[in-house]
Amino acid sequence: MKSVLPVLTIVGAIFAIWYGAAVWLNAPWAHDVAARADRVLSLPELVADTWAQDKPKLPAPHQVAVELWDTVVGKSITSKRSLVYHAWITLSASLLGFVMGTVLGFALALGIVYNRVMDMSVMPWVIASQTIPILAIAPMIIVVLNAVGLSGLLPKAMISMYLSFFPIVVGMVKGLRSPDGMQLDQMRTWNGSRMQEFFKLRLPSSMPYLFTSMKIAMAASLVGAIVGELPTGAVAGLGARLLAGSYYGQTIQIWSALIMAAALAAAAVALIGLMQRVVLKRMGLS
Amino acid sequence: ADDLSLQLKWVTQAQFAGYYVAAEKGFYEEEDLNVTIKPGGPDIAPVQVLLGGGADVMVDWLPSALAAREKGAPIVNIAQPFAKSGLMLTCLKEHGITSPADFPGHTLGTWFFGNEIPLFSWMGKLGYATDGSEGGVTIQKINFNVDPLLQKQVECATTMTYNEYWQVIDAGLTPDDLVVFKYEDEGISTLEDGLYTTEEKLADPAEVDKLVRFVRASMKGWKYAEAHPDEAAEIVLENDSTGAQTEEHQKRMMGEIAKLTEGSDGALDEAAFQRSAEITMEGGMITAMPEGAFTHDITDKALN
Amino acid sequence: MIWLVLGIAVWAGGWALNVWLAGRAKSTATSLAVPVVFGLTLVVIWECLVRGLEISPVLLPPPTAIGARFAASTGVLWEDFVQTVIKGALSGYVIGCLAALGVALLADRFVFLRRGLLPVGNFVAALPIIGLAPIMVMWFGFDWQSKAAIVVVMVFFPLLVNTVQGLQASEVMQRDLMRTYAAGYWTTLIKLRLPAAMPFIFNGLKIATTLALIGAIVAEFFGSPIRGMGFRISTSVGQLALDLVWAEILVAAIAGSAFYGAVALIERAVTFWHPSQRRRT
Amino acid sequence: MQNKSLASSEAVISARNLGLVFPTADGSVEALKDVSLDINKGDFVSFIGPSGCGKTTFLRVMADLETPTSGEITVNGVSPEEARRARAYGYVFQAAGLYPWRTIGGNIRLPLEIMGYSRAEQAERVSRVLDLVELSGFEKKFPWQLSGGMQQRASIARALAFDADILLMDEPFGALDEIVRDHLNEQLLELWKRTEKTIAFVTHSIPEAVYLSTKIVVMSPRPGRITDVIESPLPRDRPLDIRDTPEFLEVAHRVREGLRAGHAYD
Amino acid sequence: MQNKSLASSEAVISARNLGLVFPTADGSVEALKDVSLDINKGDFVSFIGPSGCGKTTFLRVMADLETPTSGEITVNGVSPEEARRARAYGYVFQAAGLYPWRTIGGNIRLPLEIMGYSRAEQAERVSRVLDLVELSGFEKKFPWQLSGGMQQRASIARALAFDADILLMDEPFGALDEIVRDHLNEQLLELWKRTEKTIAFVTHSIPEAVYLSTKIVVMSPRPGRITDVIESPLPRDRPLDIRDTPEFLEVAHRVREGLRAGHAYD
Ligand SMILES: Nc1ncnc2c1ncn2[C@@H]1O[C@H](COP(=O)(O)OP(=O)(O)OP(=O)(O)O)[C@@H](O)[C@H]1O
Ligand SMILES: Nc1ncnc2c1ncn2[C@@H]1O[C@H](COP(=O)(O)OP(=O)(O)OP(=O)(O)O)[C@@H](O)[C@H]1O
Ligand SMILES: Cc1ncc(C[n+]2csc(CCO)c2C)c(N)n1
Ligand SMILES: [Mg+2]
Ligand SMILES: [Mg+2]
Repeated sequence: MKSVLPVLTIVGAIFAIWYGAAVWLNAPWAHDVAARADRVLSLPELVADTWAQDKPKLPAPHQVAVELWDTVVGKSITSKRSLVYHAWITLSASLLGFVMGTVLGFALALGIVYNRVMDMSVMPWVIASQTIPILAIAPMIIVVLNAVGLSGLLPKAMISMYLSFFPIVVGMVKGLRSPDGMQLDQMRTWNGSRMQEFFKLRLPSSMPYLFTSMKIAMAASLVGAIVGELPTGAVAGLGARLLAGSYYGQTIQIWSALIMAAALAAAAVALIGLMQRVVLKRMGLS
Repeated sequence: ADDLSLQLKWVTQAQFAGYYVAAEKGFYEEEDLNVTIKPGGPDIAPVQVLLGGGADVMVDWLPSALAAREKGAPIVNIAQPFAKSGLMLTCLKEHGITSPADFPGHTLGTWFFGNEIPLFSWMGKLGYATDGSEGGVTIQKINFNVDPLLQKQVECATTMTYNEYWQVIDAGLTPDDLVVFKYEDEGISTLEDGLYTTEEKLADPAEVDKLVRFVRASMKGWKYAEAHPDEAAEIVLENDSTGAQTEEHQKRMMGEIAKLTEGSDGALDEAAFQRSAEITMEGGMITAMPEGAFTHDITDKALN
Repeated sequence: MIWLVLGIAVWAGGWALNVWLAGRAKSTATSLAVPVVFGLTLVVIWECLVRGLEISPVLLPPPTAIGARFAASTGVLWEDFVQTVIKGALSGYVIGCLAALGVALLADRFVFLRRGLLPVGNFVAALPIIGLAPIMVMWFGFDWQSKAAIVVVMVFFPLLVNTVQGLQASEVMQRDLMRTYAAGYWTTLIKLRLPAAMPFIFNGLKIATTLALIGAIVAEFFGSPIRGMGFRISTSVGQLALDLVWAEILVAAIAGSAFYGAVALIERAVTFWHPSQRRRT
Repeated sequence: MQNKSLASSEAVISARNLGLVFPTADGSVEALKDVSLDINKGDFVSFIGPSGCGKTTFLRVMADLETPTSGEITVNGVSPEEARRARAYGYVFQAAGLYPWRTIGGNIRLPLEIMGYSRAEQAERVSRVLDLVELSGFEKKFPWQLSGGMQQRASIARALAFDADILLMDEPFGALDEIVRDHLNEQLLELWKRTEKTIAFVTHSIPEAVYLSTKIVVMSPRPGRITDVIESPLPRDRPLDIRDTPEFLEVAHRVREGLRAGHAYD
Repeated sequence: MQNKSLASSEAVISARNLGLVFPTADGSVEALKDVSLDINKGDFVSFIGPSGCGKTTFLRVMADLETPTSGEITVNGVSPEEARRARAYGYVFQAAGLYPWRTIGGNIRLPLEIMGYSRAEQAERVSRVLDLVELSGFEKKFPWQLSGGMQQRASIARALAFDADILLMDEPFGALDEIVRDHLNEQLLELWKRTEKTIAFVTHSIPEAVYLSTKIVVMSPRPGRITDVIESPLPRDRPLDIRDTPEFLEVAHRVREGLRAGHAYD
């Protein structure tokens, strides 16, 4: 609760900059329109105009807020015009993808830490896999999955998984290797099995890394779901809203979808942060 | 009923009204078909979906279909509901462009989806370099919207008569502020929105029968849409699952689309095909004149 | 069928070879050979699958075709590489990482900022790039500047999160020592907290390398001059020139791995003391 | 205010009714209770007491690493915090606590860098203290390459490298063998006599406490408090064989008795 | 083969010409050189020597935590690795090394969990050893809530909680005061007599070494090697006041001389 004032201050500052930028970015258009009508805008007129354009370069915060209000609160959540409906479609895919990505990332990290061959061979290819522009192969993934009869949530979730497993692998390899020599030596003297070493030593020591990675993976996963929505034919979801908004130059719609997406990601990340605090506290680590 | 799925080339809009109307009005049902319409987008290559087995028929433009065919995709045009091209170049008058002679020194924005080909061959005919050098033009890749034109990042931009042009108008410009060059008028038009399927399907009589019924019902849908543009636009809106389309825009679009489908009964005009193929070749997208890229088989049967 | 059997055989053989290689004493040669063998195996399996299942080249071209196209288009590929990786990704990476470090430090220094900036920063960083890309193109133009801007936004969050976490990673006794020296904030930061944070920071830097590349490429899908890897990929998909698409992807993979590898090497040099780098023999 | 007057005018460290309670998940721990003590300038004070009686905690309070929950403490007439800011302390922690990314030399150089010694001075001091703790030749090694005792010596060297008026040493010689320990005891006494530092020293060795100190503070646990303060009758000059004199043995006996009293068994 | 015959038939640990060299960035360190030693079943062997002479390294070699670069070593007639796999060792490390995310009880329970003791047995043993090291009541605390000595005792308790034939203890009592130390010395002797464990014990205290051991190994550094092996003439039953007998003092004297020889000064 101590953070209310600071957050408000920062948000206030952002809004001020935002309104200013809206005037600045939208002014050329306003001047153009005025010039075509053989008019010259006074400053108040200019400001009023730049904050109320139909398809502004940068919509003013209140325009986005109104759009958000209309589409979140103003529509039944089952309506295709409701942003909640689209947000849920995206969120469900990214949550599923996040879970799958976390599991996959975890499994790979395990393999890398425990299997010498995997350690030496897999990592470079995991890295290479991440340099493939997902937007380029997403359509192929969707097509292939469609061909084998998978459609709907799963293909999108696969793309989310593809983006989110990487931070988990990188973080967990480091985390699982973070116990120091003495802690490992103790396990050796007790002749702990690999399972025991893992659950009783490596896993607990990796917790700070795990949560940090999960936060990044969650954000990546949402991006993945949105990317995955583009080649499914812009049917529904925040990605489809972004796309449609962009084809028809509806910047206000783009921004409200963006804000919604960011809010989802921020909420999910905050949730993970909460888990982190609870778990680390229970472990006596914070 | 027989299942059949159709992959569109673009998002749900009045450009595809005929199919939605046929579905909504029960024309497909009458033909004992159960048709699934899959919207497209910039990241969907319908050919891939078709070959991957995700669809039975696709909507595509001829240049890109011919290119795919040359790359080894055995696809064939089975019907051509669009008789005319809706592609044009729209310029802001304030930049002082009134005729093609004024192009040099300006930046022309185009989509790179195969759409750049006619533009390149046009510039070739006009004798302009396209690399931005002295006396030539600069070609800029733009996305599927008109922002670059409005924000003056380009001076002319590719638009469709039925879509982007009206977005420019909606943005507050009047037709007087604009200069348009229709590809139809400049002699560089290529065939748009045809229906394509694979050679494999055409070899199977049962599939052919399905396709015949599909084309017949689709053309019926198109003619209905032409006759009842407002109703067709409403149907499109209902089928738009993004909830992003507006009624005003779709109605206007339907009106423009009707002008393009007008006069086509679905049968491909071989002369238009020939011209389109030549332009495609001039643009360098294909290296040889295609063979077997279309069939009248389906439309012949459908129209009887 | 023959192709499929061959594929399985190659896979088994490659794995066996790697097990043998990994069992040998670790040297530069083996640690290079193992991933290469692994990759080659994958490539051969791919070729076998494409041929065995007769997959259309417009869906997935075989590696041989991609290789041939790669060899034939080095000029174009190089031009695209310079545009996207050097101009777009690299500059954005540097700016983004510096910004993230800066913000992390600011947030660390001023409680007020930490409370206010971190939640807002997380929020802003969570904006999906695909949505931001068109906007950045609108603001910064078609050329590499808008790509760099996207990359800045993309690499920002992972590094911020990691740095903030890392700055808390020093031990109590280590911090107490600094207190007894009455070391100021900056001294403590430079002598203790930054070094202790390095394992985390490099975590973020490594993840950011691949993000930077993806960001630069994807951003080009939304508007670019008529060169660049993203431009080539998106237009080639439209033209179904999938061999060129994969050749570009190959370039991206090589560039990305090299980039990641470089950062990992620096990491090894900087955090040599961390248990994860001090491997037991 | 009133307490100030009680303290000797020379008091460097003056604690009055100090108490410190650690809150923990299952009840609070009273680590210090009602602790009053004056340490004068130039004193060598040893703290001895059963494990867990609050010696470390008391040292930490002096160094402003822990805030007492009751009572008062002044250092050089000011609060521990001000004294800390004035860099009055050299602190040897109970565990070595070397920074793993710095070599032994680098670790010892650390406080010198912070306090702005010149490069030449740094090098000179590092080599001098390394010599003192017999680690010359290990300057370029990293902490994990050293044995436990060597790490501890490095940490002692680190605290001796700069000129703090007050040295707080928490079992600095615990991991050293008798010979090195004797040697370092002598060295430390010499340093103390030469520089007139005030030293607070925690040890578990009764002979060590008696040999080094001018004042021995015996503590007992739960709650941690002072049970005895013994002023040493020994002269400031102490050859090693002073440890066989009757005065020495008598003091040692008194300390042992005090210590025993704090324990449950016997 | 040839070595085997040299070893006493009862030898639990038998080292022949052991050598261990650590490669480091600036030259290699010879931590052990030409070390030969037999430890018989039921022996209590103390290792004493200047800091850095290789005591810890030798213990680690016995426990298969370090691989010798030359020479041979067998434990119970098999390699250290096999012995480790048979869970022959309890090891008390020089630093406490408790897992920070486990409570004291949880840390002590850890090896018991790993070795598959039943829940009831675990609880019983934890409370028994906590009692032994006088930490009852601290079971639910986390390591960082304990004083240094308490952490060390917890780590001793952890090694005593399960039944290993061989106990390797690296300066277990370094951070404890004399009284607790005496008490734990007695307890350890008792445990040893009762269970016939074989114990290898590193210490810096000469009296402690003499009091506890049947055999005292004196080592000297650079390179680390054994300079003297002293068989204790003391009986197995040792009341605390045996430390005042002439035999005791004589052994202590011999150890001190051996130790002094390994040092540079004097
Ligand atoms: N990992 C390592 N890398 C390099 N050198 C090492 C390493 N571990 C120990 N050494 C060196 O080996 C020598 C013996 O170390 P060891 O820890 O066995 O000493 P020790 O007898 O236990 O000393 P102490 O009483 O101080 O604990 C030392 O000189 C030390 O510097
Ligand atoms: N951070 C903490 N949280 C809770 N309790 C603590 C904390 N630090 C110390 N204690 C408790 O305070 C008491 C005194 O601890 P302190 O470290 O001062 O003992 P000590 O006299 O230095 O013992 P030793 O000789 O074993 O080092 C102990 O009972 C310990 O458990
Ligand atoms: C070869 C080719 N195929 C499809 C489209 C996609 N498309 C069809 S109509 C239209 C305008 C927007 O309504 C767009 C973008 C294209 N441009 N070029
Ligand atoms: Mg202590
Ligand atoms: Mg040691």
